[in-house]
Amino acid sequence: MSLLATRGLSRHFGGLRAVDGVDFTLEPGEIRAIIGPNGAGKTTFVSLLCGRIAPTAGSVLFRGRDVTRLPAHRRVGLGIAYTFQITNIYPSLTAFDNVALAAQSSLGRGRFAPIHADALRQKVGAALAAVGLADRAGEKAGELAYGHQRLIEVAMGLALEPQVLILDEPTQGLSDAEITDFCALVRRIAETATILLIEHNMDVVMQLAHRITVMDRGRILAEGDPSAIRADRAVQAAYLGS
Amino acid sequence: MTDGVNQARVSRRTALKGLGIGAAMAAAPGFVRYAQAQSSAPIRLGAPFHRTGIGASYGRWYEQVATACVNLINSEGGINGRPIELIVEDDGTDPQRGTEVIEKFAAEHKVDVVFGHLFSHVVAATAPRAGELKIPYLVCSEGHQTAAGAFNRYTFQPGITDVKAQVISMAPWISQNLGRKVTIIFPDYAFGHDHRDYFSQAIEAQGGEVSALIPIPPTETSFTRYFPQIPSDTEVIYHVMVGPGVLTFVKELGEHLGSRRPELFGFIDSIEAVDLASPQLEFLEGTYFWEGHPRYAQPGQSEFDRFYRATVGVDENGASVDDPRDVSTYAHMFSVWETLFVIKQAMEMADYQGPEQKAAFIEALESIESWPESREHPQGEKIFNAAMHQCFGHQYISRVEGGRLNVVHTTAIEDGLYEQEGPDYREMPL
Amino acid sequence: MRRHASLDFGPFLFLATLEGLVQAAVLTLTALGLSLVFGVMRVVNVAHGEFFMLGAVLAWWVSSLVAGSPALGFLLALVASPLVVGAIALASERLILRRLNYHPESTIVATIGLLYIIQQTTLILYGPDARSVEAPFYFRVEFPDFGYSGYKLVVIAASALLLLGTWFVMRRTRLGLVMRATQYDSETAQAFGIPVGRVYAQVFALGAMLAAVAAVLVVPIQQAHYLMGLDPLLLSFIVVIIGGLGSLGGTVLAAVLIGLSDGILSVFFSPTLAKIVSTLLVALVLVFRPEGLFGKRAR
Amino acid sequence: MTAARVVGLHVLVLALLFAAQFVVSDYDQLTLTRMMVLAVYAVGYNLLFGYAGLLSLGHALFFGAGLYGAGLAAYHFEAGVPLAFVAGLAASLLVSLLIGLIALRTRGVSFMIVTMMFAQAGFLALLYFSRWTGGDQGLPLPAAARSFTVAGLTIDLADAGTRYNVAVALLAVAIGIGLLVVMRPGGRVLVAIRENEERTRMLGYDVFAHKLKAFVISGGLSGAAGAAYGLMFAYIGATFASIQYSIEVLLFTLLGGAGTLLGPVLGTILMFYLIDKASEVTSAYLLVVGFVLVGLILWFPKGILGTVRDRWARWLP
Repeated sequence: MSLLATRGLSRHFGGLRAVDGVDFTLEPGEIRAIIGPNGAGKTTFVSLLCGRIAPTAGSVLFRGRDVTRLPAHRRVGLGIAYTFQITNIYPSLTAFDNVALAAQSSLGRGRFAPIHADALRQKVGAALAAVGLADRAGEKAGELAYGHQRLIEVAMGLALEPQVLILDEPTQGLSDAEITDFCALVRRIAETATILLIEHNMDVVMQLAHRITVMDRGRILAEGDPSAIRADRAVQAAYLGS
Repeated sequence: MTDGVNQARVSRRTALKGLGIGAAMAAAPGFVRYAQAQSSAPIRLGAPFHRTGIGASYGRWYEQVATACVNLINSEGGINGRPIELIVEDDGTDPQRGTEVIEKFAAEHKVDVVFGHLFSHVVAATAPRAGELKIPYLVCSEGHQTAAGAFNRYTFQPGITDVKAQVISMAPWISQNLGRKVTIIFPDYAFGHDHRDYFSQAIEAQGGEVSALIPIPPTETSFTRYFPQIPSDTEVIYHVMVGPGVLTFVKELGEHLGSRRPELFGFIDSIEAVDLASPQLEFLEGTYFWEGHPRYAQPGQSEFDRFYRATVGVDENGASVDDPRDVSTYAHMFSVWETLFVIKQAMEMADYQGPEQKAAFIEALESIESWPESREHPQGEKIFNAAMHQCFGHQYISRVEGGRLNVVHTTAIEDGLYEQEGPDYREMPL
Repeated sequence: MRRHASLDFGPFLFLATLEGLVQAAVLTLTALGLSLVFGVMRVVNVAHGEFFMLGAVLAWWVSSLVAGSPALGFLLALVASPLVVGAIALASERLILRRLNYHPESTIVATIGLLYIIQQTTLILYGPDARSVEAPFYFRVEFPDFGYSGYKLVVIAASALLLLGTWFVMRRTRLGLVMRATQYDSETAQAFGIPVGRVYAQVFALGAMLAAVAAVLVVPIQQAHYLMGLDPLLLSFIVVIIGGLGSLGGTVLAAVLIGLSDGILSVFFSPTLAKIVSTLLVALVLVFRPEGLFGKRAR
Repeated sequence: MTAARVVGLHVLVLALLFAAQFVVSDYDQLTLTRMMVLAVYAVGYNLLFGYAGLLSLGHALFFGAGLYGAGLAAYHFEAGVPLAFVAGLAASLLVSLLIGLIALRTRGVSFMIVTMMFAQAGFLALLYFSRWTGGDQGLPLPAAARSFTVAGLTIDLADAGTRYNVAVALLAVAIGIGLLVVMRPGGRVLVAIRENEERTRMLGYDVFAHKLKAFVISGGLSGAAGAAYGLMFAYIGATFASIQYSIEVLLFTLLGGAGTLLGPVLGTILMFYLIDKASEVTSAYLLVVGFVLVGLILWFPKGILGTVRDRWARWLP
């Protein structure tokens, strides 16, 4: 059974078909990249997956269960985590509190008992360590360097212990050195979670992705492994032409 | 009357105070003030006046009368050789503030007596607190609740007759001279409800009939919308209105009715503090008003009324001597003057020296049976029903003639007497 | 004791309609001021009712300075009172709102403060009494079943004229164009060289002046009193929200509707009940149809 | 250890308030009693405004619901003090649940206006149903409604000393509830909603449910304050449900520091004192309210304890 699938998923804004009848499947354990020109509907598509916006038509299935009507926070609870395209953290809270918010969300999942403070600290520590920010726990997130803020965001994604982690343009604004570290980080995360990645940087895509989905004008144009996509004429046309 | 009982009470209270606070506190400023109060300090009267809110026009004049009266009493030697200190607080004509202010009088100013509340909804909220705090509370209000026995041993209404007595004594005249089918327009709170209930009863007792009851919120500013409820077969419109909108009220009433109006009988409250010469009030010519105390000096004015007007600064048209357009609340404010003299009289009877003699003061007040028309009681003679803590006096019915109010009928005190409804206050513990 | 009305249903409804129209006329002007300020500046001015009150109190003051014919004093008040109110509004905009950068929630709190400052200062300077201003002229219109103030009918006409004037300013003058441009998109307007800061100040003053004009018209009917600003504030809120925030056309439509229905409901039922119904209506409109009953969905 | 320091500080403040009754004058004792009950109201208000970031302009409705719930139970049904208090609390919880379900669909300016309008409708309803509520006049509660017996101990709320200690106890409970809400993980979620609602939703939190919970706890504390106020001072009146009471609690909170647990307590004491002193000088004492509101918003938006926390004591809850 596929992990995440859509059937005829559509979202229209007025006359604009941002996502137009997409059938999509994501298998457990893979790193999937979604690429496509600006305005192809990538962000709208993943927003439909995680429930930030409601579809005009079609359905979303998670582990075979129809989650189309489920609100976003319930889908996060099931294990669909989303990190925002633009850095979206709590600047006035400490790095610790930022990650703790994610950690207590996953710790509290499906339980009514109070969360144990030690368990929480341990989990936050682990997530911060994973992104290399263990020594910054007490600093205000808004006062950290931009690259570190993006890492906080990833740490929050990690602490959610997702089954699918959706990363929306995670390398945007990072330096080359930071991108290299970042790729290593994503591979480590992929050991425990499936990853769905929107990315413009083709080097990153080719390096990380097991499979690539190409979107254009709200539809899936092509899908395949990196070498196949590199060779696909339609993809080249979409990127170069019109 | 510095008898043994009172002295015992003093020492017991002082001892308790000492125990409660501890020796270390004896030097604190509050304690020193308390100690001084035993000898020469002034008698402190708390005056919660309606400086703001819907009763503001009354409050201003109540304060002016109180100040003039206290100055007079002080210039003549005060009470028991001690001067009166008047402590005024604004209650905003708000029942809630009323309850807070009386607590402030008790706890901070430590006054001997509180007096001067007018609006009955404020009185209704405050009187129970006065009883609980054991502060003598003398209201200058016409509410019926005191006489009805709704309050306590500490609450008195010795300066002005209550609404029930007023309307009982006037209803026969109204039914005989104006008509029997009456529409009552009244403010929708306790004071108005007294009018509604007791005038309805009184007019029905005269064989009359109430054709409609029209309640109006006391904060209302626009009235035309209420007037279509006046039935066309109404013979008399009985109106009583209060609040900042009274001038608008009478103007719009005139607009609505025009010249083919039924008879109008109003409580002066509807135009209290309003100049009868205001534009659009011409239609009031030939209508009738109740007055607690005639605003315009009448032929045969008593020397007491003349002295009272001069002392509080009001001319023979009931307006301020400084500004003829500033019309006083003449029909009500005598109650402040008379209440102050009642306080003085009862304190002198009790040889009152301080708050520990509250009981003696109250018992002295309850021993009074009547007051003659005098400098202290310029509105006229009164009898005092001690069981009801309520005084009863004459009422005046005046007709608007040539832009002034001329008294056409004066009721007898007996016209307004009624059976006691509630408990005898004198039997309540002190 | 059954309550039965004196008037037949027809005249009764006619009187209620007249009362409703007077209320609607005054309300339209007042609410238009609030709506204009919200539309252009995105600021909810809680002190709007106090500008109304100031207009009335100043009208009393100005007319009491003029001896002789009441019409003269009234006309002077009609000119002077809005100007003074406008100047006070301008000063508050410069001293308070601009410093807050028009932050929506902060400006609400600040204008609540302004409300108390204006109201309580008036209490100190003017006192707690209600005072009347003589109408410029007075005649009584005798209908078959009841009489009515001729001045009130004139208020309806005067408001309609002033409304036309405002429409003309908004549609046919450069000032109106600039305002509409700023309302549509303040950033673009700025890019086109429109001095947005100055436009805001003007709009704020103009909004206050509309309330003041309404108050001058009303003060011969009601009396000037330092607490009289609260009712027009609430009613204007109701009108502006039901009409659609910032939509001038919707505001006028809603003012007529609310004025009439409030007037009529007040005559047939109780004024308090009418107010309860309209405040609840507003809350529900804001929750379930935030663009107002007559507005379009936001861009 | 931060938690110990925090708890210690709050216990110290409460101990000082308890001790104050042995040194202050009668009048200050009375005033402090009022202040503490109103501080409970402000603590409740602050849970919603300071922590969850929801600025309500209609909290007088919940204070009023508690006041009338308790007062009407005592007046019409002769309920004893404990039962009347529970009735007031239940009324405010119910009203805040209903209003919360509707009003929380809006945010920002709309939320402010919606809460204000509901409160205004409630205030007008109190006037309209004057047969039950006493309307403008309100209702004085009978003395019998203010004395009760617990475990053989008679507690008479008419007694100034007793009343004071009941107020201290109530404030202690309110601060305790505040600490529980704020210091536990749930408090962090409220702050997260205030700082970034969308992000919080995408961390898996049911934002609406958390807001509603804060709204109801806040309304309940406000109602508890209202119920206590009515029973302690033996009077219920529509003034308590008027818009001025919604604004004063905002002012208390802003002055002391929104989003700090002790801020509203400090703000209530200072502002109440200021208003009381101003009222001795002028009838226009609400002028103070106006100037303080504008001044705070312009120059001091974080209030006293908010500024203290930023500069010196980051551990303040």
